[in-house]
Amino acid sequence: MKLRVQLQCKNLHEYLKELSPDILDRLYNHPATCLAVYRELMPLAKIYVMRMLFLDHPLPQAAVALWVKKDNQKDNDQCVSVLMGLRLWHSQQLQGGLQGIVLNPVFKENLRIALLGGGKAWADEGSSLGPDRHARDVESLDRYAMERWEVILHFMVGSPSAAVSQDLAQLLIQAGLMRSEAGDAPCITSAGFQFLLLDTASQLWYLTLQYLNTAQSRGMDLVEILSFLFQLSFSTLGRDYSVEGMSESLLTFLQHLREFGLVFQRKRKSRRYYPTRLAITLAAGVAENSTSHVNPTSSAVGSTPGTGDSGFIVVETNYRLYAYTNSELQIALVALFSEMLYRFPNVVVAQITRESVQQAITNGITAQQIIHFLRTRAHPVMLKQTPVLPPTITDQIRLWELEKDRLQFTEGVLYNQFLSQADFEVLRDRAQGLGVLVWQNAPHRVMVVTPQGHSEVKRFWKRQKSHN
Amino acid sequence: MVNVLKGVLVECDPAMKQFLLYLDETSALGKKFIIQDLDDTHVFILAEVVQILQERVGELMDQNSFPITQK
Amino acid sequence: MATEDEISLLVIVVDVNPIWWGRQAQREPEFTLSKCVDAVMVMANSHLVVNRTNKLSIIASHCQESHFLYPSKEKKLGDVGSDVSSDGKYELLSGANDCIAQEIRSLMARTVVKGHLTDTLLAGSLAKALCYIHRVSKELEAGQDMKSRILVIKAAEDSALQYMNFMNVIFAAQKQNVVIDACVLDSESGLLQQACDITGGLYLRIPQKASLTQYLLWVFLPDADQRSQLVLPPPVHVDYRAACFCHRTLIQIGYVCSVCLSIFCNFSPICTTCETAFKIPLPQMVKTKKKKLKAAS
Amino acid sequence: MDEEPERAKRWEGGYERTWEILKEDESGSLKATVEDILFQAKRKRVFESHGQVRLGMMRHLFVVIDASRTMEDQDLKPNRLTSALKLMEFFVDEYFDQNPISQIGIITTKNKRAERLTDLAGNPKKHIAALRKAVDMTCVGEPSLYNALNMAMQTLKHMPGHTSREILVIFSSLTTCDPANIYDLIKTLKALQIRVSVIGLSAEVQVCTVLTRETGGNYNVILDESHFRELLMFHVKPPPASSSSECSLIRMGFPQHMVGSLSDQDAKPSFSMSHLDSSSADGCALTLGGYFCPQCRAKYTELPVECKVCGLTLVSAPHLARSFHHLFPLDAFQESSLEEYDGERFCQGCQGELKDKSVFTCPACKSVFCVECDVFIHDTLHCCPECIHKQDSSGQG
Repeated sequence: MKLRVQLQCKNLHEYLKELSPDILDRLYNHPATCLAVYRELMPLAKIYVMRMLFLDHPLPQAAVALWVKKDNQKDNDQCVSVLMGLRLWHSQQLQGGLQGIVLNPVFKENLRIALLGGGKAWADEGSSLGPDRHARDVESLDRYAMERWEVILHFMVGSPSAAVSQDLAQLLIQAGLMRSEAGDAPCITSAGFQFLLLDTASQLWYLTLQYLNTAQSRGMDLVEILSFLFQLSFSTLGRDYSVEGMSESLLTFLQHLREFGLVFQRKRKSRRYYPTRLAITLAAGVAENSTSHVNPTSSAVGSTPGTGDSGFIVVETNYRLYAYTNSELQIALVALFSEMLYRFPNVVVAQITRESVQQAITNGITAQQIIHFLRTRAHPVMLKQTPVLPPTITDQIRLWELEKDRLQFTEGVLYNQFLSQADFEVLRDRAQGLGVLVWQNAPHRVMVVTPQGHSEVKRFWKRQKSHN
Repeated sequence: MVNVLKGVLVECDPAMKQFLLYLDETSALGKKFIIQDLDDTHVFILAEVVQILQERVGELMDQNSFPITQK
Repeated sequence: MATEDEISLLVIVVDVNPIWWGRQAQREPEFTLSKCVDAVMVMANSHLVVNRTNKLSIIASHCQESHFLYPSKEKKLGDVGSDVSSDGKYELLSGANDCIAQEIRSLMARTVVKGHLTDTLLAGSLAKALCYIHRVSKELEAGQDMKSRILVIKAAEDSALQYMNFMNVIFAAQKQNVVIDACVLDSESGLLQQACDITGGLYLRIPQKASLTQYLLWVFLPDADQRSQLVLPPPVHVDYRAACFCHRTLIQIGYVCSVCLSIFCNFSPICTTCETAFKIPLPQMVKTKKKKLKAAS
Repeated sequence: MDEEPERAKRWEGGYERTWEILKEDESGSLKATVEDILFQAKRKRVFESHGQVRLGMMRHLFVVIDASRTMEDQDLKPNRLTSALKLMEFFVDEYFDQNPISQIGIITTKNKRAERLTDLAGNPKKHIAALRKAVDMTCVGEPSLYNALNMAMQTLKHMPGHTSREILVIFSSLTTCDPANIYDLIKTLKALQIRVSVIGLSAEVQVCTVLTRETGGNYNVILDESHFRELLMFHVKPPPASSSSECSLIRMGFPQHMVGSLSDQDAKPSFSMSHLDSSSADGCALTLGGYFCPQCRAKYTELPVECKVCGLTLVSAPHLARSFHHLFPLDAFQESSLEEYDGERFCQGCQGELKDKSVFTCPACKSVFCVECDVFIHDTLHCCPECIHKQDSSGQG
């Protein structure tokens, strides 16, 4: 009877772990995937991989365990289980019966290629097409990506001007972010509200995961599109790439990415495309590419990519919120959990009140999400102080949420008036064994089981009674 | 003989439980709804009152809170 | 989707002393400068792929100048024109590698070795590295953190002439919380030992030059956080004895000028550095010592 | 206030119209002036270094901290005492960073008495621990300048002649309660060549003005916390040595650090001499390695230290090297405007593009630097990155 649905967003690692070994092995056939997987590993595991990258022989497991200090053996175990889980490490029997470890040979080969070169090129470069007459600079790409992404968000909040393709609308519904009554235009769900408050990188990743989940049903090859996605995420901003040699399903995928704002393609039939910042941040969730220190245009380090506003919210201890933005969408988002007071051309003033926060909580948004929203979009002035948000505000928002939580309801069936302690214990242990026991109190001989478990427990009790 | 009753288990803090007992005693929801008082933090209640009970608790909270901000 | 706010900047200083590498090529033809640069590039690439926010700079330390191989000031990486990846290498890396190769080629071609200038100007390269780190840290946005370290790949001998500048650089690094690591190819370097000890870095003289790549990846790739977890080579024994200014010999007990702190191995009536005449002969000084002791007790 | 006590008081001068600095440009924007002010602020931090003056490199400094009732005033946040102690911690760190072979001692004065917080010693950790503990101290009564100065003097007068003897008073009260004529004490201090400087937290006091003028120290009154910090930092740099101070060669030991390993048969664990008198139990650990006095083989875990057995001062070479930059200061770079400069538009230090309106040229090697690097080179690095390259060729060529 929990009233809320928590939006679950898996990270890359969790996602990969659920894939079948067969798909995993095929994935590692592409250098870009290997690089992306490597980058998402925990720091210690990265070292492990690097140390084994240029070894041709298996290492005894015991030797690997000696790499870390005694106090950190737990980290070592964790690393080993992660690397094994992702099939990056294979166990191998050594001569003399020792358990040995070897790096997945396909992965090793491709990571080496990514690092040192060799192999064949990832994709045809745009240069084979000659220079683009309609070349795009980084700024216009950023603007484009932002516009595209906002259209999707606008569509979700139901702005009349925003229209998306059938495929995308379908995806949003499948993702549980929107709900469509027969014939009606889709409307947003509580999960959708939570989605809106995420930062752009997380939104994008969430939607991509949903897309991947449904990809096979669309007749797409998961490995193919995943590889392409990772390849995109390692491309250079502001450079054009050619669609030469892409399969039919990949071209469809490219059109979807175009709608997401991940790539820019001037015309549907255009032979070249430009990845945008959204695509590049996809696998990383971090805004910056490492060429930035020579590239003055991409100075928006750490800002939410694609939204254009590097951070625009100022929250004061008196619960006032100033949002320096003129984006309707952002204002709508702020209004989800606050009360609008004034509007000016470039700033809105709002008040965070108990009513407004509780309204948001009834809509399915959690206090944590509101706080996260405020923190990720905090104005640079706010970022200079620690903590970024005034503690009074964050505490109060959490307290308001807890207020709603003072009663916890669990549907159940109550068993009482047992004749003997022994009877009670037999039944209780049985319920516990079945995993349906909700609550029990031995001195009073009372217990509660779930409605689902009730019939099973009842049957057991009948049998028990007839035995005696 | 074992007695079996369907309903909803409520877990709450002791203060909140007193409020539930009060509502029950005064029949504020139109009838008695507590099936069994289990312990300090648990009561077992009728399933049909859950919705209205939540509203009442919300009202109580509204009464207890005061605007911390002025506009 | 872990967002690592902390940026990690690695500055690699490579000793490209032409004299030393020339001799080395004759000694061991299988380990030449280009092999070394290859190893450095593998290290650099590995550092760049570990995290998206990682930054890199490479400085070549020559005997006439210190040259930034990457990022190059002439060419901005934003407008990569023709040199695109022709194989399976990550684009960013191939761009960086091309840049490094091009710069080092032009550096080695440009400089003409004059007979008497054979010392690598390591202190100068480190000073530039610190300036660079200082600038990058100033350019950070609010709420961002940066950890920086310098990795020195040292080939030629220490130069005693650089002692003072070298010490200044070490103390500046310590103040800026910059870790100095040293990977020494040839003879032990007392200066770098001190640098690593003072800044908390790793000092390693590698026994086999041919496996430079592996040493770099095993020992020097992990950053400070991970080093606390790993078993790494033990700290070296650092020689903190002073060299006297008159004969440059290492001494255990010496005489220090109270005005300019010059160190002498023997008592002399006049300081050769600051030309101060010392009035007090030795016996009297012992007396003041005793007094001092009394006061302290 | 240092050299000209007769100077007009601030309120006697004309009213400073601070807002007149701000000037609008054609479009009515203040951006240009604001940028100018920011630029000036960056630049200001470069201290003018005093060329080849003899400095008192071995300093013995007593800091007297007022702990009278006035220290509870809250004009510095949270109050004067906490603020002062916090800045002192920072000062001690900086002091030992810049004066590695010097010593410091701390005295507090309250309730008409002077109390010794720490003895003259060269280990920053002990002082900082004492300062941290002193935060809980209650501030009561009046201070006694006389008692505090006298206590410091009793120790300082035994210090060898080649060292610089200094007292720094952080004085919050406007009064002092003295048992005898303080002007006699000032004469004695002057005779002993003890330099007394005062940082006032309230207002200028005549007795301090005389005290500092007679003994050759500085007297400043703080404006706010950042000014307080600036004034304190001024005392981090070694002062010029007085012309009559003695010079001598000091015998010093440079012990080697021995790392004993358990496999080594000769290595025996031993106590460190410096821990023998410390009452704290945790300090008395048996260790294998350490620094051994080259004269008497007594062991110490930390440097610098004065050997408890034979009295030899033990230091390590880097300790001495840390002070070198005071002795061989880097010349100030010449400022010129960017327009006049025609060369590569890159800073020789950080390789960044020269964007600010001024560039800085090293007088020795004619290399150009940006403001940031100029400040960094003079404040932290203490040597010109390009000169290192050129110096070598000119020295030998």
